[in-house]
Amino acid sequence: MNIFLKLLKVDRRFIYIFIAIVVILPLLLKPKFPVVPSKPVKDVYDYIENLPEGSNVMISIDYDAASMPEQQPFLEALLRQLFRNKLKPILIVQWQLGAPLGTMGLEKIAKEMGAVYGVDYINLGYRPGYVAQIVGIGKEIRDYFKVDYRNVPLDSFPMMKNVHNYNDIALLVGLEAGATYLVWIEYAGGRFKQKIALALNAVSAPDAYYFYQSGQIVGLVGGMKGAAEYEVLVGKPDIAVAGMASQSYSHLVIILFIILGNIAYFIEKRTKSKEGGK
Amino acid sequence: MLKKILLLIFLVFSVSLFSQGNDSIIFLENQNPFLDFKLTGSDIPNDGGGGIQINWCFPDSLGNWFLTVLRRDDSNNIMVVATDLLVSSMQVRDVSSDEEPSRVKDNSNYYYTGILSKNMISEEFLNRLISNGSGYSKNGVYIFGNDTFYVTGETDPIVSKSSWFNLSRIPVLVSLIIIAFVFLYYLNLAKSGKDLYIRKINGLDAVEEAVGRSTEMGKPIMYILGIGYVTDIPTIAGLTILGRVAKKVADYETRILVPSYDPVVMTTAQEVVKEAFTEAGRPDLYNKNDIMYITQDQFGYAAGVDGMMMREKPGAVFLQGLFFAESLILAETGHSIGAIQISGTTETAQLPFFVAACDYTLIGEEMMAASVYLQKEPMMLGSIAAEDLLKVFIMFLIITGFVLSVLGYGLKIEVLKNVFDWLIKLLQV
Amino acid sequence: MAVSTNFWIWIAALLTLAIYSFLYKDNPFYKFAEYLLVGISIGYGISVYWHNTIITKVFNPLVYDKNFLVLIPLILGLLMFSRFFKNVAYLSRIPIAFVVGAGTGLSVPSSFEFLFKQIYATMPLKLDIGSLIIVVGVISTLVYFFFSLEHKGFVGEVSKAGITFIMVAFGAAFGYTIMARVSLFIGRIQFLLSDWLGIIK
Amino acid sequence: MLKGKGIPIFITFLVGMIMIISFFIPHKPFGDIEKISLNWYSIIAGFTMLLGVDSLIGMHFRKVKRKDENWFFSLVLIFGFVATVVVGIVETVRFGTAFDDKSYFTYIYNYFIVPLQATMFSLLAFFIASAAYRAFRARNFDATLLLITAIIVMLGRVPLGEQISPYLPKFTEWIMQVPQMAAKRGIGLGISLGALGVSIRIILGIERSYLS
Repeated sequence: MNIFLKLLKVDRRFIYIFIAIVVILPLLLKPKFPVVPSKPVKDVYDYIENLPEGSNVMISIDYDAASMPEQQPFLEALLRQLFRNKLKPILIVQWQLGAPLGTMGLEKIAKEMGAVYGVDYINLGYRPGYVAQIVGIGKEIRDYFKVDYRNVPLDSFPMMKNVHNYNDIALLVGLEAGATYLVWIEYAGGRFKQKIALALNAVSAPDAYYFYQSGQIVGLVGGMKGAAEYEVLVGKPDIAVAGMASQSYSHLVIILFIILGNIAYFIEKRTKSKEGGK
Repeated sequence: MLKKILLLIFLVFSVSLFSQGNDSIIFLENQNPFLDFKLTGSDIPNDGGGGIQINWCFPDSLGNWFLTVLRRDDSNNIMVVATDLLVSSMQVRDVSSDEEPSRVKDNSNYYYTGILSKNMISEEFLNRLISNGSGYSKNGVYIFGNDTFYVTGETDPIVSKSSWFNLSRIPVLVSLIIIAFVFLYYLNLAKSGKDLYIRKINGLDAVEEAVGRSTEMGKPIMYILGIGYVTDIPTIAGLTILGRVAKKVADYETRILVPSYDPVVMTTAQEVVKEAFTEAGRPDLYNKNDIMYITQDQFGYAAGVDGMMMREKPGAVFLQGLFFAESLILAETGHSIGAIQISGTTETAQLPFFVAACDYTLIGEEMMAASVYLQKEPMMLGSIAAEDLLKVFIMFLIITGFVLSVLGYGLKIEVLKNVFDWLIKLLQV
Repeated sequence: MAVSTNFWIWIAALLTLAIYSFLYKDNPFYKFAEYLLVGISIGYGISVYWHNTIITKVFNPLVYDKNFLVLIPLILGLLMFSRFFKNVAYLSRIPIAFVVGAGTGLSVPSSFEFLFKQIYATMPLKLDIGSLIIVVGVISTLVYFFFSLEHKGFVGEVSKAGITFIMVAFGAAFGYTIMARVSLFIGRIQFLLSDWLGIIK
Repeated sequence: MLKGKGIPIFITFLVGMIMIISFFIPHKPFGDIEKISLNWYSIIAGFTMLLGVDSLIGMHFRKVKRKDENWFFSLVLIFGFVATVVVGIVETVRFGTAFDDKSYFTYIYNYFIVPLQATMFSLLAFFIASAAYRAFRARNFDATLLLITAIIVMLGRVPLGEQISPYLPKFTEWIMQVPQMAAKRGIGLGISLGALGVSIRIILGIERSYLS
């Protein structure tokens, strides 16, 4: 029997194994995979590159575990860039369930880059009531964050001495799984002229593109693809690039199977019509 | 005007010199340079009451200023409606909500006052102003600490009312009446015995074959209603098809399994199957336990139904109802056990997966028309003909819109442009 | 990083593997995970229902707010139990009739709103080739859904064009979704390799 | 008289009409009817859930008792159910609400239900591949078009596509925005008309199989 005809009746499990391999292997091996940064992502990167040393960058964790594959890689790449450029991240959380994720990423990269807590970075944790909070930081951050995530007073940290409101924050980066970013844009951006960059889940990124075009945000990182682009810009391709490799290869595998299936289909059709001719 | 402002600046300056470290409020009457800035209020139209909207116009120079809105009622209770609105936002609503059901009472008078400020308002100032009782509302300039606040005059009394008819929904009412007449006309036509045609629907002719083949193989039929509730139309449509399928099942004396997601759907499905079996003259074959509850958890349901398919190995699987992401999990498993699959849903996002994994798929409206097709009762056929007439009307509307747009905007014929704009406005419900 | 020592992570990881074993074939591990998920989720559902419905929607309004209106659904709900008694079993049709009436009644105006929205969105607000294609596509798709006319001649041709549009749409939507589904699998693999086994950082 | 279908059909008619009318009348009590009726549905469904539990647990209880095939797994199911309910009650007593962060009930949710759900969901990565392989055959013109569109969109969605041609992602977007949208709208219009048809047939009592 023709090999292609065998393929026509290929066991579905054969396809499953292929999919599993092309997804898992890149995640394990993290191969070099060509990812070309797009303009909205590069804008975020360049804006941060041009910040003067010692500037404060506020990072808002507005996602939870469900969006971890999309957001966590960007958080890590961003923190690498910040620490490398001696910029000071201030982490706050608007989605309660995201708090452990933010802390995890921050501690991991700080350790890797040798940053010191309270001097080079700080983690303020979660506070309820995000609209009031986002407006309130325009006045005085201590109204909402008197203490950090472990209840240590803010004023005991050297880096927070001169931080009071948006005027002391060079850039706000929102990592967004929902619509919290609209509040950041409306209040922090609209009212207090805070510069904002956003990282959004792939599904909501197209909605926010409008704000990028109108200049209300400096840049936009969309989904795992955006995170992969950022990893390339920062110069340390990591899990998102690997994920994009997984995505690309799995798409390719599916396409290959479709093509093989069709070849088999046509061969079968021809054999059948020949047989019919006899 | 300029003089006034200069005077004001001087006053503010001198006063602020004196008031250093002294937190008393200084009030300057009739010195307000923003006398033109006024709040206007009105009842929110077309609502069930408990809502007032407050609007204002502003000169460009005030765009970045803040506005705080206060409210007074007839018994001089003062309430803060909103603090630190951007003046450029132009509107705020004072409404009752689930948290505060009696915030705005219908048929009582409310008076609104605005406070303009360059910086955000200080809470202490606000508290003092409110504790000042009705005196707060004097139109003028207040200086507190280093900040200056401009208080506008009070609005006239504004009353919130509950409407008896939602005027914005008139287009819907009109079309509802027209459609009702179209339906009634066709139903009458059907009653008078006119023959009505229904086109072939692929997949529904296969119902007989699927049930028959399944019986031959000695396998049961599985009917999956998806994860909708009885209030969802696709689920109701799925239940009506279930009635017809169950009757065939009874004719062939085989079993039908209906794993359910919602308990009300389960009980309704039990009724439907029981009645279908009775109608077919085989109430003895009906087994209540074949129509069972699984769980009201999307993927728990998918896991349970998948497992049941693997073990019961039905010869035919019907997927008719409301499906979300679990659609393909179920359809692929059904395919892997070699069952004939007839699917149908109104979820457009899931249709591609059904088309790929099932033998026959009823697309959207086909599924809703399926029970009519299977029954072919005149009254039901009448309703299908009415639906078709409405389709013609919709096509006509779309083509008209397109032509108007080409002539009005493309060829710049003013009249048609206006007609097009009017049409667009009408459609925005 | 090393293999997790957290008991709960191990449970989550083993259950994850048990579900994946279904891809090979039905087996005792999958059965275990499946039955467990169904059992736990229904137990969870009952608890949520107790909290959200019995307490919040029935007990509190009845006892604190003296809102006796909730007695109506309460009675309707109890009528469902008439099924246990043969001679009054027909009473369970009343709550079903009520629920179906509410569902269909609510769907009439919402269908209208949807109808208006769809027509509005089809109106060519800007004139380009895309708008024309959309108008042609919408109309031919609608023709495909004509039931009371035989699909032959002109109607047949247009309805064939409609089917073509539908097929293109299905192909596009299918291809578009693959990425999201692969992401889900990547998420699970990340959990297994990093949270559980600690192989990738 | 109660035994016939007359009364239920009348109830359906009445309730359906009230729902339609209340859409146009914001005034109390009509304005709140939609909210109230959804609230009522959840109460009725809540009670009916006991019927569901009776159906499910009863079936598995019988299986265990008869030592049917897979009876052990039925036992697992019953155990899972009972354990979750018991933990729920115990933790409610302990924390005031079972949904407390530190409650074992939350643990059950986070470490049993969530991973099981997420994994079931992720099976789609495999199923979507096998369905595509099997179904996408160039049998005729339409099937070929479906197949080609799917492949273009698949390529356009990943970085690979951008390397083949920078126009590929743009073309993908165009397909989604124009022809895809057109068919989706057409289907959507049909669905709303169909839903109207079903609703009117039921409210007028022409379709009564749900009551059968």
